[in-house]
Amino acid sequence: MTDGNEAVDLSVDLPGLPMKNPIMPASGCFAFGQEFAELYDLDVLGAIAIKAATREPRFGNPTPRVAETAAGMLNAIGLQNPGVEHIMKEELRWLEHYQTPVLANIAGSTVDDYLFVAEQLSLDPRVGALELNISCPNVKEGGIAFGTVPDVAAELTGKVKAVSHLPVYVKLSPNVSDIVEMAQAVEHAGADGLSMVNTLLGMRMDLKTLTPILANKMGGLSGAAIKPVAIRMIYEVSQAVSIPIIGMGGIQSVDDCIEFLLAGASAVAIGTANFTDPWVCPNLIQALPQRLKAMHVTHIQELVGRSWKAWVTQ
Amino acid sequence: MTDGNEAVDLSVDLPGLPMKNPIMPASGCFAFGQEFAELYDLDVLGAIAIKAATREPRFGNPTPRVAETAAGMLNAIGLQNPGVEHIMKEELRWLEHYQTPVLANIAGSTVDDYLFVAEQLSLDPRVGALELNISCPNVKEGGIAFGTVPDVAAELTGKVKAVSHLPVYVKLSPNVSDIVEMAQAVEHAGADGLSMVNTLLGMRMDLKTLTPILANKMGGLSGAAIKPVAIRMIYEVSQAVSIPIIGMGGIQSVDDCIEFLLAGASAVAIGTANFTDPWVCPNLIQALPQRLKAMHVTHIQELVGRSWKAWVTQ
Amino acid sequence: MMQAERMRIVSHKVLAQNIYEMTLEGELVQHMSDPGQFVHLRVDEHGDTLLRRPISLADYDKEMRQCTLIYRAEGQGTAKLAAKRSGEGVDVLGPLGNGFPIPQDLAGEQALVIGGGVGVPPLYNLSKQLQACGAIVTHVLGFASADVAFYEDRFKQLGATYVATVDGSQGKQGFVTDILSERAIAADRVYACGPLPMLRALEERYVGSTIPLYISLEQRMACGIGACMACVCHLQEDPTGLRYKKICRDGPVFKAGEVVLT
Amino acid sequence: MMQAERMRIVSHKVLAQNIYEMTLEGELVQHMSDPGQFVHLRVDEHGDTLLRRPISLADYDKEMRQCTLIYRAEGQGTAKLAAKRSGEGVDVLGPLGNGFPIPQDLAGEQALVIGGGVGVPPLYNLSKQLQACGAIVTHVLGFASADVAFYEDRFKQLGATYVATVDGSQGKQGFVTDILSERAIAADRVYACGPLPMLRALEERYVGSTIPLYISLEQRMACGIGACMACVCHLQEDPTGLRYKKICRDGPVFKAGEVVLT
Ligand SMILES: Cc1cc2nc3c(=O)[nH]c(=O)nc-3n(C[C@H](O)[C@H](O)[C@H](O)COP(=O)(O)OP(=O)(O)OC[C@H]3O[C@@H](n4cnc5c(N)ncnc54)[C@H](O)[C@@H]3O)c2cc1C
Ligand SMILES: Cc1cc2nc3c(=O)[nH]c(=O)nc-3n(C[C@H](O)[C@H](O)[C@H](O)COP(=O)(O)OP(=O)(O)OC[C@H]3O[C@@H](n4cnc5c(N)ncnc54)[C@H](O)[C@@H]3O)c2cc1C
Ligand SMILES: Cc1cc2nc3c(=O)[nH]c(=O)nc-3n(C[C@H](O)[C@H](O)[C@H](O)COP(=O)(O)O)c2cc1C
Ligand SMILES: Cc1cc2nc3c(=O)[nH]c(=O)nc-3n(C[C@H](O)[C@H](O)[C@H](O)COP(=O)(O)O)c2cc1C
Ligand code: FES
Ligand code: FES
Repeated sequence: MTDGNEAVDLSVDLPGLPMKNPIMPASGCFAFGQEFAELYDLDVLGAIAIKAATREPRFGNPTPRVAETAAGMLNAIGLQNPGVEHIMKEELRWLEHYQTPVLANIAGSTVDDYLFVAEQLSLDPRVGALELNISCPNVKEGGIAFGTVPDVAAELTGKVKAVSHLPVYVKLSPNVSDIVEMAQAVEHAGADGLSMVNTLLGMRMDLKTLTPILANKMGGLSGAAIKPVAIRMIYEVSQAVSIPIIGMGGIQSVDDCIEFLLAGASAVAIGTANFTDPWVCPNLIQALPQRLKAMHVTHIQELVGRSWKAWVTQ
Repeated sequence: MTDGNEAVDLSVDLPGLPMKNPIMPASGCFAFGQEFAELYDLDVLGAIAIKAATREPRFGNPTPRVAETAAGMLNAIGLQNPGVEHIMKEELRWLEHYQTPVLANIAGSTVDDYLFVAEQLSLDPRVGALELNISCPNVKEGGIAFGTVPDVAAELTGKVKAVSHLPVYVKLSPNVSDIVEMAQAVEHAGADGLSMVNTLLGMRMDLKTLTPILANKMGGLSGAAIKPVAIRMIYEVSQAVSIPIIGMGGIQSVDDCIEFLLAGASAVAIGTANFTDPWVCPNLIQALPQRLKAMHVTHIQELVGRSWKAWVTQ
Repeated sequence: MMQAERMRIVSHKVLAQNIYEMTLEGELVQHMSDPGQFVHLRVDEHGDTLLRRPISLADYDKEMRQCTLIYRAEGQGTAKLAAKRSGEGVDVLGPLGNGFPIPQDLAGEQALVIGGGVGVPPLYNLSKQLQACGAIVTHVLGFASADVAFYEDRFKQLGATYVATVDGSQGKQGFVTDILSERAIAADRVYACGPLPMLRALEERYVGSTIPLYISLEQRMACGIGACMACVCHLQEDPTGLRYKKICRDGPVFKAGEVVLT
Repeated sequence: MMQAERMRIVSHKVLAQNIYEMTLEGELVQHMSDPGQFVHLRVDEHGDTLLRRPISLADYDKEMRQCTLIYRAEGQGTAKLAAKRSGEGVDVLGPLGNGFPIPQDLAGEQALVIGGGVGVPPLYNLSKQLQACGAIVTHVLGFASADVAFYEDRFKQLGATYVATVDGSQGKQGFVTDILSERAIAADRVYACGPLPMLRALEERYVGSTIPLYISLEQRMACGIGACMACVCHLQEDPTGLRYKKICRDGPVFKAGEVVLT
């Protein structure tokens, strides 16, 4: 810590993701970047988490797919994506215009699905690391056990590690009794990092039709509403594992980012806030140094886990 | 359903709680009623859930005990209460001025604690039913397994049933992977009803001290933020059990009450909203008939579980 | 080119029961290119309403740097919008989407413009532009009742205007389709915006005919810019069921028959 | 008797950097009985700020049906409060709590009033009332710097006033306790409100002496009316550790030595 005259070092070196700053868009809230590239230079971002890739193309769930909740939203997109082949041929090719490291999110309903997609994506030089989405609440077939049963999650992680040379981040579901158990299981199986958290499973009713608003009935709750749950889980898990955490869940402001770092995240991802303000990522990246200076922080990594690292010298 | 000229029947007959309307304050958000009795006649309420009683008096956790979050709040009161003996001698005596049925909330760290308090409260004529708080996130010693391990919850429920002639509601924690499993376990063990949900475990950081805002570090998240999670859990559980559910979690408006009924709750409890507006319960009770008339509903019970009861005649 | 701007409310008034007309001023207007485009409004800068609200352009005037929106205050977000006063700023993202196609020269052509409820607003500027391109425009507008009807006079200034209300309190009792069935209104091209049942009835009537029909669709949206996949719809000619259009980016206006109405 | 009322803002102005003075008008003022009481403000009627904000009465005038609050806009809630304009309404719950005890007849008695930062506001009406009861009042006020200091002139009109600022930009450089150490200020009774370190230093100085000290405490609150148990504090003389006072209902003013400062 310092008097605040030097420059602030925002860089974070995560496995497979050498980030110049700790901020990336969250998977599924940024598509493959094209829409945002019309608004700003994607190379300002610390990294980019692209939308989940599945083996085959998926249309996803019927509409309505989103509903609003207090300080949050529900989504039941259902992993709509053009399939891994198309993603590699089109989206990742297009991303070659940019240097920012890419975190490729993978979803599936069977172990084989995950392995197939992981193997394919590992061939792509544009991908810096894989993010296993074992926690998507919006897909019916199988899937749910991957995100809630530690052994199942660990087995999947181990198998993906075996077919890929890339670092693997496991994206944890908050819909569990014991998040630490899940985190330790996947760490033990070889995960290089964790992404936390995916959405909480939620629901809204339509008072006109007397039925759920979402065609899929349930959806994933994201946005500011879930921030305290995400922070709590990161606080618990970061003390129990030694792999880095990408934190997410309701981040809207620079102060939110700092709360996640204090809790134990090494970097953060911004999801829902991109829908409120499409420029939120560059805005936060721009505002961060000043806030850190005011806090007398020179290296952003000083803040990581600071809330529980009593031993950190001040 | 009707043209809207008849009176609307708001009554709900729950085990031990003959309610004239479906609205009660939630445990811990109403103390034992005295403060609110200065503001309105408690007999307008459908029922009253009083603050958790423990075997011995408890001071609870150190302060700060509350923190604000987006559309919610965290609390770590830590079950402060004067102990069951005092509650019976003072608070329940005082409640004899009112007719409204009383739901007595019980907490403890051992099975014996629960049984002792349940036996005592069952002697009190003022208590209509017991509510087992197996889900308080703010108490360190033991406790957590009651709320997250189905067998442990079932065993406790069975033992309490054995020492009490009163109907027993089990208050479920939302911090679990499988809420249906928990609900079915306690139903099987003899529970007469369910209260859902208690608070989600959450946390906030103080950017000045770089440590958690709450002295207890973590606390329970309540308020509008958790409403979609509560509705989803009630929707799932109400289809899987045949005992009634008292729904709670972020209810602020008449429309919120109706969403909970549609999801499958038979009655609702109002917690955090009492802090924003101390008159919220009587206000909602007063506003409910008109809203139901506009929806052409004559008996409020027509709405219970309506979102999934495709067979209900219109 | 879409942009975000804090536009200033230059007027805000009640047009009918719960129906508001809001005029905004700002640079963003320069980028508006077609009637049928929409803006995405942040109703609440520090509140619990995270999602923006999509509202069509009812009218815009590049010289004045002003655009007009007409909306129904229904839910929480539009109620917050309705509480804003002249002089305040509103965070606007837009213009978004693709509007109604208008050929340069429509001299002597008959254009039929059909709207229902809060589907009527985008048709106002459409009709102005159709008329400016030389078309003879006829309007058929449907509302629930006289209480919630608006702009009949304005449309009359642009061409023949028939109104239907469900309760018969203004114009003909019934739906817009009743007017169409009753009168043989000549049309070389048809434009429509309104509730799904209305659009479905119009598809039945015109798809397969030689008269092109353009419809504007609605769907619950999150981003409004094509990134979240909230607002997709299936294509009609698509055996795989995998192809789609995003209403926010590829629409909201489509040629009838192109996408599946849901 | 506490009540809830939509009070009207009759004036709202900046006193110092981020320090606002807001005057409210309404019936609720009739129920105010003591300086040191507070009101609980809802800053946001349809937003994401669920909890009310406790703010002390800086002054009140029953004849005018007005009360004045002085607050620092710091976090999200007070920022929303600061954005409200004269003429708007604010949902106020109050008056809450027990204020500073003021004996009827204080003729010739010396009262010492000590405040720090946003602990100063409730002392203004206190001092007025002390003076009205015949006391000779001396004020010792501490602020971080001149930028955030306020009301020195007002206090001067009521009695001798010494100001300390941490950076020395106004009055003496240092803390209020430095002023107390330097000057032997005569006092028959002492009243204080401010940060915990200040209150602790005053407790050390006066508890056990013959001079009674009354202090006003703060704690994060939810209900403000005694129902949620957010704001409890331990009693000093309590071997069981189980007895408590609620700051919102039993306080916020306590006799020093009664409760444990945390
Ligand atoms: C491209 C487009 C153009 C539109 N143009 C107009 C217009 O000119 N005038 C007008 O009155 N209305 C228009 N609408 C509908 C308008 O967006 C909704 O009525 C409005 O979003 C409802 O918000 P609320 O706050 O009243 O309701 P809430 O119930 O609070 O809304 C909750 C959520 O549901 C969404 N939602 C609710 N109803 C609709 C709906 N019918 N369509 C889309 N999203 C909905 C909201 O956007 C929000 O995300 C348009 C919709 C779209 C998609
Ligand atoms: C009895 C009492 C009287 C007070 N009188 C005054 C006064 O006259 N002038 C003034 O400027 N301030 C006063 N305060 C402090 C004032 O209540 C807080 O500064 C304010 O609540 C902070 O809200 P925020 O929106 O700025 O902060 P946020 O950080 O948004 O607040 C988040 C939550 O924390 C609580 N909180 C944060 N800081 C404090 C604090 N210091 N004390 C209590 N709760 C806090 C808020 O009430 C809210 O629930 C008083 C506090 C109490 C308890
Ligand atoms: C519309 C939408 C789509 C999402 N799609 C994905 C996805 O494909 N893969 C994934 O791992 N997470 C997905 N998520 C979850 C987000 O990446 C993120 O974990 C979550 O939304 C919490 O962050 P937020 O509150 O900032 O949005 C999606 C979230 C939203 C709102
Ligand atoms: C301050 C506070 C204290 C609470 N104390 C208890 C308690 O003693 N026993 C209990 O079962 N639930 C307790 N709860 C949980 C509430 O009864 C309720 O389940 C929860 O707050 C969700 O409802 P809400 O969002 O309407 O507040 C408490 C909640 C709050 C906010
Ligand atoms: S609203 Fe996000 S893709 Fe259309
Ligand atoms: S704030 Fe609720 S008891 Fe004091």
